[in-house]
Amino acid sequence: MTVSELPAHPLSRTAVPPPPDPEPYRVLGTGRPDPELWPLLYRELVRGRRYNTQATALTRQGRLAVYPSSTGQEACQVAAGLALGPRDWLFPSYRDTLAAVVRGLDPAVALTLLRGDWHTGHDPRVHRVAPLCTPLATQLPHAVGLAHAARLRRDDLAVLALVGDGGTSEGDFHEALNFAAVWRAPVVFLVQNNGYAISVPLAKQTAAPSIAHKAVGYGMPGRLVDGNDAPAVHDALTGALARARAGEGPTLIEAVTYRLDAHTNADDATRYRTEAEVAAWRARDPLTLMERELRAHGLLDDAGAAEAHEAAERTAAALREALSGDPELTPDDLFTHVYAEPTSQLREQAERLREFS
Amino acid sequence: MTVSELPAHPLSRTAVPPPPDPEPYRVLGTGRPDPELWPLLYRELVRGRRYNTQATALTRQGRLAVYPSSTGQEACQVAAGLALGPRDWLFPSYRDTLAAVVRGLDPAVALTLLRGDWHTGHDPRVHRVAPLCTPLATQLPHAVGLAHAARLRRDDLAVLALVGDGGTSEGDFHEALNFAAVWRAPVVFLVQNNGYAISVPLAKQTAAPSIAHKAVGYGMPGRLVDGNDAPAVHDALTGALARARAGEGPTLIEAVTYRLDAHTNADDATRYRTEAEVAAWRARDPLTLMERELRAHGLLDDAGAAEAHEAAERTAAALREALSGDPELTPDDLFTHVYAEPTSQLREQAERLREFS
Amino acid sequence: MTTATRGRSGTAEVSLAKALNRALRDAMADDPTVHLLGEDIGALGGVFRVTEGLAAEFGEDRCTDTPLAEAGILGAATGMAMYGLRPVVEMQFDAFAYPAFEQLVSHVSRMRNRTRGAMPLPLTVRIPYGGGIGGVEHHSDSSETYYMATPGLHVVTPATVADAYGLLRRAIASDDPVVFLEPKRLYWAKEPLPERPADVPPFGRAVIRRRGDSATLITYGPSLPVCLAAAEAARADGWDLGVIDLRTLVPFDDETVCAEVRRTGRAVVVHEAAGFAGPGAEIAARVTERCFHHLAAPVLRVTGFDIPYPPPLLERHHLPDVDRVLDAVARLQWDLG
Amino acid sequence: MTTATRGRSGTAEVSLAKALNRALRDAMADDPTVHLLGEDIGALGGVFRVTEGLAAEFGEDRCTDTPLAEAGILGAATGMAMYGLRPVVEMQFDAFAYPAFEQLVSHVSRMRNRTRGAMPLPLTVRIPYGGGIGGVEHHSDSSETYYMATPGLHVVTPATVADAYGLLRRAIASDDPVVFLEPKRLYWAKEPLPERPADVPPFGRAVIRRRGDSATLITYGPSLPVCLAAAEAARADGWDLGVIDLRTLVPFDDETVCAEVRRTGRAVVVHEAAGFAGPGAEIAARVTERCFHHLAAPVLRVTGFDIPYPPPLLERHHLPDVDRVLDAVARLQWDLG
Ligand SMILES: Cc1ncc(C[n+]2csc(CCOP(=O)(O)OP(=O)(O)O)c2C)c(N)n1
Ligand SMILES: Cc1ncc(C[n+]2csc(CCOP(=O)(O)OP(=O)(O)O)c2C)c(N)n1
Ligand SMILES: [Mg+2]
Ligand SMILES: [Mg+2]
Repeated sequence: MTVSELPAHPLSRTAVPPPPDPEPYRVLGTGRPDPELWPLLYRELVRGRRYNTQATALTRQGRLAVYPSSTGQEACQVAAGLALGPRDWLFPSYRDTLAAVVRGLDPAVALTLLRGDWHTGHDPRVHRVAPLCTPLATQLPHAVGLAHAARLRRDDLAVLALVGDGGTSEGDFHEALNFAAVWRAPVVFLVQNNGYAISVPLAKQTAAPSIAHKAVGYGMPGRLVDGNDAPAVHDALTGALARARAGEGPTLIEAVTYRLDAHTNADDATRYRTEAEVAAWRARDPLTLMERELRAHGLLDDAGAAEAHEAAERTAAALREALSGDPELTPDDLFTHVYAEPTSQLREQAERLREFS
Repeated sequence: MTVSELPAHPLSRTAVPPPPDPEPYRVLGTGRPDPELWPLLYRELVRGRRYNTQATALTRQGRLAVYPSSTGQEACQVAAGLALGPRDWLFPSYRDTLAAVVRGLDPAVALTLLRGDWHTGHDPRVHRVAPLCTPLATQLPHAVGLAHAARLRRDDLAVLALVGDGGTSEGDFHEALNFAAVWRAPVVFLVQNNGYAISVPLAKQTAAPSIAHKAVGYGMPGRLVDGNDAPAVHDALTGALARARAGEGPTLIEAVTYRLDAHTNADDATRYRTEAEVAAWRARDPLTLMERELRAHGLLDDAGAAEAHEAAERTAAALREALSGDPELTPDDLFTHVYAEPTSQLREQAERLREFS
Repeated sequence: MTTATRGRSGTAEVSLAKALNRALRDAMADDPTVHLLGEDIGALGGVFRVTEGLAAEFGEDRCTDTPLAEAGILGAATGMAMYGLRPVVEMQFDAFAYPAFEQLVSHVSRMRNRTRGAMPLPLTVRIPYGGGIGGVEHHSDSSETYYMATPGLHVVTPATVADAYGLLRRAIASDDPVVFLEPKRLYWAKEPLPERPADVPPFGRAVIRRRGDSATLITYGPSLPVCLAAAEAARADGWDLGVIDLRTLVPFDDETVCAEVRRTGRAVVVHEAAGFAGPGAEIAARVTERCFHHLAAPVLRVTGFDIPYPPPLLERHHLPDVDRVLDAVARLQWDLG
Repeated sequence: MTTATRGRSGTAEVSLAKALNRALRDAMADDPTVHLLGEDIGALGGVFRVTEGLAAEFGEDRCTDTPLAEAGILGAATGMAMYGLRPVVEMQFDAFAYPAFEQLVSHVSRMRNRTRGAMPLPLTVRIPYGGGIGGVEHHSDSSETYYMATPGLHVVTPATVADAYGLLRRAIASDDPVVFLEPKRLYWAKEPLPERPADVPPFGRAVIRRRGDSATLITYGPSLPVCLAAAEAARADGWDLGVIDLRTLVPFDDETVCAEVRRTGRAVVVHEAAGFAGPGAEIAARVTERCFHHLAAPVLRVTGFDIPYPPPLLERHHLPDVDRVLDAVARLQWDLG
């Protein structure tokens, strides 16, 4: 007897619904082309890849303290950035600089934290992009709370929160999804399942059949999507965001993808994965898949490709230029934003420090 | 397309299995009687009910600081206590004094904490009963760790961890279940879903179709059982514990039940639930159900019932007697067990306090 | 309301819990962005009844029973504050705020600073704290030390009915996160409170509850009545003890405290929290730094011991009482005075 | 191992990280109940490589990559300790230990006490802490204050390679839970370590790293090199500064510290953690209580400011350095001496 066949019980609230139906695991080549969207996705993928390689190069030149690259995951990053409407909010994790850039953040400003400059470079309210979040999964309850607040205010918007496969093990993931479902908050959780949490493979992270299955326990739909298929991710996100805006509640989306680079420039990925595995995934590079598909549908020619690459180079050059100097920070900044008004204690300390500078 | 029909993916570990099949929602009257077990369950139910009423009475006499009664939930408590083998461990929550007593703890010793006496009255290793746990769900990772340790040592035992419906919302619940599944730890999680977390009804706690569904997201079996049907709960637990001992991993069991008393003696339940609701559940009193069933099968007569009640009275009388005096505690106890050896700081403090006593 | 409990000019005797309830009510009535979140704060009105009647008056969207998950509550409240609301979170007991510690330390306390001031976080976390009510383990912690040691938080604790009302209004109105510590054992203490209470001073202002020239007792929250009683008892021994109620631990009122200690030359800090690395350590250290040559004796501390909170039957030995305060006063080297 | 890094009698220069690695290895070899748990401690060997090679040598059951959930890790380790194992948990960075705070405070620190001694909890929590390595936010916290303020924990922090080895062995052998704080910025510092290092003294023994008669610098962990450099620089100004390395914050070595301060009459506490309600507050307060009439000046503190840890480009202003230590020494009222 399965759950749905159970007899009613004094405590049962409604008939028990069957577990949600995950999204078809679509792979490029199986969908109908969108002549507006797909070329845009392609251009952003190309720009995104260039952004990743440029940022990694800047770590080697000492211009960035660290860079957690999303190379290989650009389909997710680009789709996340583009699926959002202007009133929507993005809650990125520490790896999602690119999604923030695609959503509209200045490419250099998005790197403020990673440059060793101030913790956040942009005004979250202006851009509707929360600060990049380092402690894993901790931003998910924020996303839920913000979505809930917007709903209470009857503002027509949805929130997209990003997290990695590793982050799904944290208690905050659980609590956020549970709150979202109970409150029917307009929030979409996108898990970029790249198979690893630094060195720890998914099999040591969870025994669930898929991360999308985790939705079942919260009473929200779970969707599984090919995370290297940009239109598929875009499609899944757009649908879930629309659902959220329509008051139908949250969705959990798992996008299966792969991080082609090491965890960060400081990581040595050869310690925990094989070249063969990386090669297999390189063959499923989201850029290659997208380009092949566009060409097959006659939506891209050499000139178009060249144009996309030139635009990407312009972004890279601008980034190099913007990060060529040193950020402006003075020791006084240490004390300015701890509270709305510095306490007398902080005023004393600022004064003392000034004597040393 | 459902998850199970998805094409294989480079990252997929195995074919995706369908969500687990919950236990039939069995109700007394649908199972085959066990002439050994059922009368024992009945006697323990009667004794358990009496234990609950006696303890509550002792709060009114100031002999207990507080008592969170399990009246109405005795089927779960008794089944939990009886399903365990001698080498197994029990991890009770703050409401599960009775389960600990049924498992073998002295009825008065089990109340040590609630008496205002020391935090724990028994030696957990001797009784294989962890301390009653007040912070909700925090004992679940302990249960997993202990089960894992036993498995590493190849000791043949299983662990039963108890938690309420409210406790399933805590991050610790999530982390514990996830660890248990990944490690295939020999642990069984029994959720006593009594419909409320103090005053908060289940509908504000989760939007999941059932708590048993939460198992899906961890890749472990989820079972749903009538929590007022003592043989059904016992059956579900025995099966899951055997499975755990056999190395087949953890199980999540949801037992749907109802707390007939207020949250504790200090609570006013009329603020959040109706008399009609309580009456409906009183009609499903686990003792009545069990007694009716036993009589129907000719396994109980008036003499047997009277005997059970007499035994219960003896337990109650012994409890009154044991709690009639004051516990022996001296201020020195404050410092003795903070560390294996008191630090010089604690020695100083103990000395200072002695000057005042 | 009966005339029996009502003084002149609309001033009635109310309990500290009731004063908090009125502060919440008035704040919610004045400002539609104030939202309460917590466990059992709706129909039940909170286990201490501080939110009684608020769900009925303002609706469940303004006074919300959440799922049972403290990190989730504080995290969701953080998101709500990011959107411009003013959430007030209730933690049911001191020790049950610990699951939310990560959210408090890594996010709540830092959000303004992380965003260079762009995203202030007006959020109040109400936490019943301290012992003396016979609570079993995990129900009587004095957790203020953790919050004091976390830059970016205001840490506030009332000891009187008027302050309960006034400081909670200030906390909710603050543009910064406030950990608002409610002394459990004083919830039922009654004092007159006017219908429209006057504003209390801004955070960072201690108040001299009793003037005294011999020595200064420095305290807050649940230990204020103990100190006042000790001061009263000390008169028999010829000591004229002053009592300072800090009211806010962060920011700290160096001015008031140091002025008094310079005057008396002797001080004892009294609190329930464990002594080692507790609030009294900071207070003694900073007072000594600033008043060293005025001190006739070291600043002493009367505190809870460095132990996990004891079981109810032992708690009276653990908690600072009049005897222990007077003993410390006696050790202030009067022969040297 | 090359002869270049090997001194006489089997003593080689090793980094502090490597010394920790050897301590873990030797403990695991000596005692089959020692199990390591953490994120990325297996194949990767930990982000600081402290567990390098241990999974290969002892198997994944002894050195286990867990799911990514700190409360789960510490909670599971607690259960393992309840069964008689000796788990050693690695938290990847200071701030990432906060999700486990509830488990640490409500259970780990109290298990022995809750059970009246029946259930000791031999468990070590290794936490890389402190700044100075250019880490972005949440990677450089000095969280020792929280642990010091939690009765039932030992809080230990090495500042030298030999102590790294010796104190970690003692931590793992301890029958009580130990928060073992590893100063990140010293991970790469190298010093000679014998093949079979001698035992270090038990917890609660500070060590005088430099004798000095003018004043005493009291410090630990990452600030020891700063203090030693300050003492060296102070010679130019005619000050002969002593330096005490506390080694264990809990228990605290009152004897050694007070003996030195009584001798010199002047002391400065130096640490990276925020000053307000930080470790230095306790140290200053207790030293003053015990040595009041020997003090020529108040005990001063040179600490991190009362702010969230700053971004890398500003951290050098935040961290105590030689200049700030010397400035504090200069303020020790020498004219009055
Ligand atoms: C609470 C917390 N614990 C540990 C870390 C350290 N850490 C940074 S990234 C990472 C792995 C994250 O894996 P995943 O969630 O899969 O994201 P990915 O890196 O693959 O994008 C870890 C353990 C952290 N940032 N926060
Ligand atoms: C971490 C934590 N938060 C809050 C509480 C306060 N509290 C005690 S019992 C309870 C409700 C528990 O509900 P449930 O888990 O359903 O168990 P039940 O009381 O129904 O047995 C609450 C909120 C607690 N003990 N621990
Ligand atoms: Mg990942
Ligand atoms: Mg319940």
